[in-house]
Amino acid sequence: MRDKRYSLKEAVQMIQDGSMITFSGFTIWRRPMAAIYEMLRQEKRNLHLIEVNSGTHTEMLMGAGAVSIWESCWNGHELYGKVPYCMDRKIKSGEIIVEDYSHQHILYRMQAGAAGVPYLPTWASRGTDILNPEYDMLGKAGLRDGKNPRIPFQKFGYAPDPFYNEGEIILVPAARPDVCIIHAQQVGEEGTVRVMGQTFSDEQAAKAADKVIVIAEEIVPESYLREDPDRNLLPSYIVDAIVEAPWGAHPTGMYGCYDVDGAFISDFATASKTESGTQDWLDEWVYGVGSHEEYLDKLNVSRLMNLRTNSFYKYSTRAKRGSN
Amino acid sequence: MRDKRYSLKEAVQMIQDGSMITFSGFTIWRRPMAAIYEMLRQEKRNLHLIEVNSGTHTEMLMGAGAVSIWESCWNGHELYGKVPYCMDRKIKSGEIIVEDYSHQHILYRMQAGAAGVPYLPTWASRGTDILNPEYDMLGKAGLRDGKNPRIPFQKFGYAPDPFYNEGEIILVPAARPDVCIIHAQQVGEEGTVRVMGQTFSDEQAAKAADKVIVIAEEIVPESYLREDPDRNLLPSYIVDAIVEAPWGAHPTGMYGCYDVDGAFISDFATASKTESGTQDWLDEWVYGVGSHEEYLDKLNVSRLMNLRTNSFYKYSTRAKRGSN
Amino acid sequence: MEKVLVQNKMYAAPGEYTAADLLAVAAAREVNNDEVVFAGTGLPVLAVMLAAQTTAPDCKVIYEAGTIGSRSTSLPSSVGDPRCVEGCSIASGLLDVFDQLQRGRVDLAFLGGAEIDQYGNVNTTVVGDYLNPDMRFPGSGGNNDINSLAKRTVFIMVQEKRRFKEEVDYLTSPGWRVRQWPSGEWMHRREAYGKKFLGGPSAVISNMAVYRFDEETGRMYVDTLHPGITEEILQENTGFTLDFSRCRGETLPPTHAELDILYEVVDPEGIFLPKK
Amino acid sequence: MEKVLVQNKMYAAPGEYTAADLLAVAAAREVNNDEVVFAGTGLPVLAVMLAAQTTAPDCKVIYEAGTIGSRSTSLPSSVGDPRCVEGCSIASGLLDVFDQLQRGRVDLAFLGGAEIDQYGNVNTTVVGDYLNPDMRFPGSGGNNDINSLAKRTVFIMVQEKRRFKEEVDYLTSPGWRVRQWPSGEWMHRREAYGKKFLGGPSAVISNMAVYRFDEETGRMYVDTLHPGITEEILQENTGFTLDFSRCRGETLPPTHAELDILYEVVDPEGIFLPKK
Repeated sequence: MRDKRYSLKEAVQMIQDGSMITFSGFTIWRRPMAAIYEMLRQEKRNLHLIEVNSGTHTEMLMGAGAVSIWESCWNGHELYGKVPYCMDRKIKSGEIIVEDYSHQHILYRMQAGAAGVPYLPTWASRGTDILNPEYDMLGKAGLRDGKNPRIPFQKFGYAPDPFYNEGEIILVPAARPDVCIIHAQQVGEEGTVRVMGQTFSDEQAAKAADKVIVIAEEIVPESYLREDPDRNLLPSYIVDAIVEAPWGAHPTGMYGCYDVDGAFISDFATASKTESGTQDWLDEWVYGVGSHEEYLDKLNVSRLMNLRTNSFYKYSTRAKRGSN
Repeated sequence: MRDKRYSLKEAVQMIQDGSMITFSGFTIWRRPMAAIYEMLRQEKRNLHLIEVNSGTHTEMLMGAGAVSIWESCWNGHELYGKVPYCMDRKIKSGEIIVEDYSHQHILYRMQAGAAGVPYLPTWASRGTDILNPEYDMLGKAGLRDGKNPRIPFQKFGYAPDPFYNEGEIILVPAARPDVCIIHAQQVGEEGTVRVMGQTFSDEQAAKAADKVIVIAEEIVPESYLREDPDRNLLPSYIVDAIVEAPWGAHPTGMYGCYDVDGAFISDFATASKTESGTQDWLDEWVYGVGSHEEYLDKLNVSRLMNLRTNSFYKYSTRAKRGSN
Repeated sequence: MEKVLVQNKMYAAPGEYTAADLLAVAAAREVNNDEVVFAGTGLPVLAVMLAAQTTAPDCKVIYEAGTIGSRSTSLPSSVGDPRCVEGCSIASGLLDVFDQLQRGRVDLAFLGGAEIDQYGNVNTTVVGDYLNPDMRFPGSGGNNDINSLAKRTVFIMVQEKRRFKEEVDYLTSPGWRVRQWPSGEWMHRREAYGKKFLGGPSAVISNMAVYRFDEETGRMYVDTLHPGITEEILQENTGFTLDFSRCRGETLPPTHAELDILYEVVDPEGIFLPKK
Repeated sequence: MEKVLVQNKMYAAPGEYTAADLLAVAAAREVNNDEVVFAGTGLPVLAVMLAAQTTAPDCKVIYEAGTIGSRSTSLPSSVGDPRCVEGCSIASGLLDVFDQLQRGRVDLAFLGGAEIDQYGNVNTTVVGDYLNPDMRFPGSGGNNDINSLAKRTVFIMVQEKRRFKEEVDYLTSPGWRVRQWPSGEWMHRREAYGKKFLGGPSAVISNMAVYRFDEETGRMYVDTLHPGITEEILQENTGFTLDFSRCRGETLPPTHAELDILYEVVDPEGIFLPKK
């Protein structure tokens, strides 16, 4: 078997500027942050993000100037920052093309990509501006001409239902990312991925992509994961590279490992209100830090121990969350 | 919470003559046989089966004269009987309308039903007689007139791909069964279903149906299944009735419980070569047996102990399978 | 984690509860027992957890990140939180729950928004012209889908003139009178959805009032005013002319029992409800 | 369960192996290492298990009922068998594997059939007129889909005149020259599949010969004759005129090592290969 282990640096080097990228996780949960930081350190540019939803990681990529196209339905920091300030600025400066879909749309776009069909039908979002053809931003930018094979000719399609006469249904185009970066609790040395708790849209995102990079809390023997294969999420053969990076989803949280670091995200969200604040924050926490290990040391042990989850509850019983 | 426990008899009484029905399992694996036998004892008639694939259970239903429409892609006994003799006879006598699809078609029909869309697109089966409009048997029978809301107006549709110009894609109509009968390893008292090993197309079949009846090897506390909810297959709220029936999938096999009873299936397959052989077999093993418990006693303990799976391997290491 | 509380069903007096408390309690009262409820992050989670402790112990809570039937004992800060997984019937992913939503299995959804118009159209995307925005918000998320496909939707909103608008800047989530694309024609939701019409916005609960909808005209009307709020105050904080013709009077305040459950059981950490 | 065998790579002599042995061995040799292989019930399972023990230790086996990367130590009697689950990377269901198939991830598929024509069109559905059949067979199952969407397909067939036919009674599974519906026009597979053309039937292995296809004409030709089979015998057992122009000679017989693995490791129970 080919050895799929790489260093974080090597794995991220597989990502080309201009690529279409997607990620594991949901808003501020189980995002491949170690890979995001490394992408920033390697100064990836002109990325085309296609995400079922975005979050803190997306704001960081946008704030650093790495993103030129964003297709998704949501961006922000949940409880820790309601406004995606970096995206807001980049929209206004014209540096980013934003293509808005709904959750169901972009989820089905991934599923269409995973299933090898050019589109899927859905009833979601009738009667709303998401379907407004004036707001087809990739079309307005002249990018729906077929030159980029990953950008479909149309944002939406419509077709009558010939089977039950239910009327005109909405068609959403397949998402066909170059790369999907997953953060998981466990990966086997051949690439089998196990995710515990909610799996979000990871399965669809990984299967839609041409290349899959998996960062995991731990690399475990394949044989261990293959003893209970009905608990695994992704088969080994679709995974191209694996990296072990404990706490690699920090500051986002993950089931059974660690909680969201709300204070950390809040700090970034606050800093992100201005261009210079964003730069200062990135200088301190990304560019000024040489590696994932340095990042963890800078966070320090007691911070991480407060986030560590309780084995029974799968969330932290030590993290301070509210004001009481 | 409403109590969802019923006797096997009561649960099967929920199924109306003329209903569209689907089942858990794959060919000769994890079929809800106890419920099938009870359906036969209750003399269900005019059933419209829609199945991702069929097997011994279908042949029994057909042999007993319970089926009037069959939409699926495969019927037989695998290694234990290559020809579906009951179906063959009923086709020739004109008692059954057979609508042939491919595996992917009928699977996507279930998934469309589960997702609440009228159809899904697929590339499968281009260039074959499955798409031949002359072989649209429900259409030929005049049943695509909309009177039965569960029969679509067309067998297939075609539509161009407006997104990537990949050409004309095939559309398959949603399956919308009245009832899905599942056999599972475990069900909680509120209805949460856990299936171990391969899940086949159970998730799609159950979600496509309006009513779900679950027969399980054992009813366990909901709280037990809810401790590891990422291992469950179906949420409680879509399940209408639960029944405990150990060995309830016999003679089909199931992961971690018991192997296929190949000799038993072979006996039925051989008997099914003639109408009278089928009747004799049904008289002996179904109509002449008052209950699931009587059926198990008739099989006897040593037969079942040979089929019982090994806890490590999840299949039987005692069953004689080949000729050596 | 479950605590036994003395059930004091007396209504609290003004000053004994906050606007957020009233919002959560009024929202919880919208849940009928045994319903399948879809809840978004924030006050909606408070509302369903309160409902599960009071009037709707058998409701099934779906969180859009992928849990069904949660029985959380610790308040999830978001629908992706591992706390959603606790005691749930199934932890899966978005495809599972959005398929079930589209299948028509969701009775009630709780959602929020930045702007709303009198037809219940909601904007969570942008302030100003979409093509030249003043401020970008997070976007639809599942707001649009959930509101498209649940049988009833209850919106929980902050009452401000700039948020209750004659016309929303961007129609993210569909109300009772919507714009059908690709034609762009305005029409009643029932017409726009045709055979796939499952329902629509059922109530809007703000920090000042409870609104409902006339399903024929599609227009919002005032159902009850929160204690201390007059028609004048409400109209001043609304960007369109309100219909008070069917106003039933005052919104029932929280009971002491409901407040106790909110503060002692649902959010003892003070995540959404800091202690006074 | 794994046994260490002396690797005798000498070819077996006629009489030392059966037709089924040669079928399984010839099929196994079609597997390149590291390929993703889709296998149906029966001889195909023997072939991939043998390949995994010999020339293709890193192949990934997909069984259509829902397992990927099986490392079975006990021969599955069918693709739904729990034995398929042993050592696999993921045990899921049909939707998972058929989606991946349609995504173009399958390099090679092994399938069987009741009838085949010279273009590799296969019938597994019916003998006689579909509307008035002489005998009903099981039907497509996944045969059609897998053969539509795998990059290469190898068919394992019984050689009989009534099975190798000028035209199959029902075109269940698509070969190189197919009928495009809804028009019903015959055309080359490449044309029928257009941008979704991924490949097609690559070989047919019968108990008498190995056939391959001229991808331009779409016609089958004889690649090798099994030991003891002459052109005359083969033609007598075929319902259309065979093309021998590219025949390379004799099919390599099984080695003793291959036979040992088949009988001692792959099928020691004699499920598909009863001991002589």
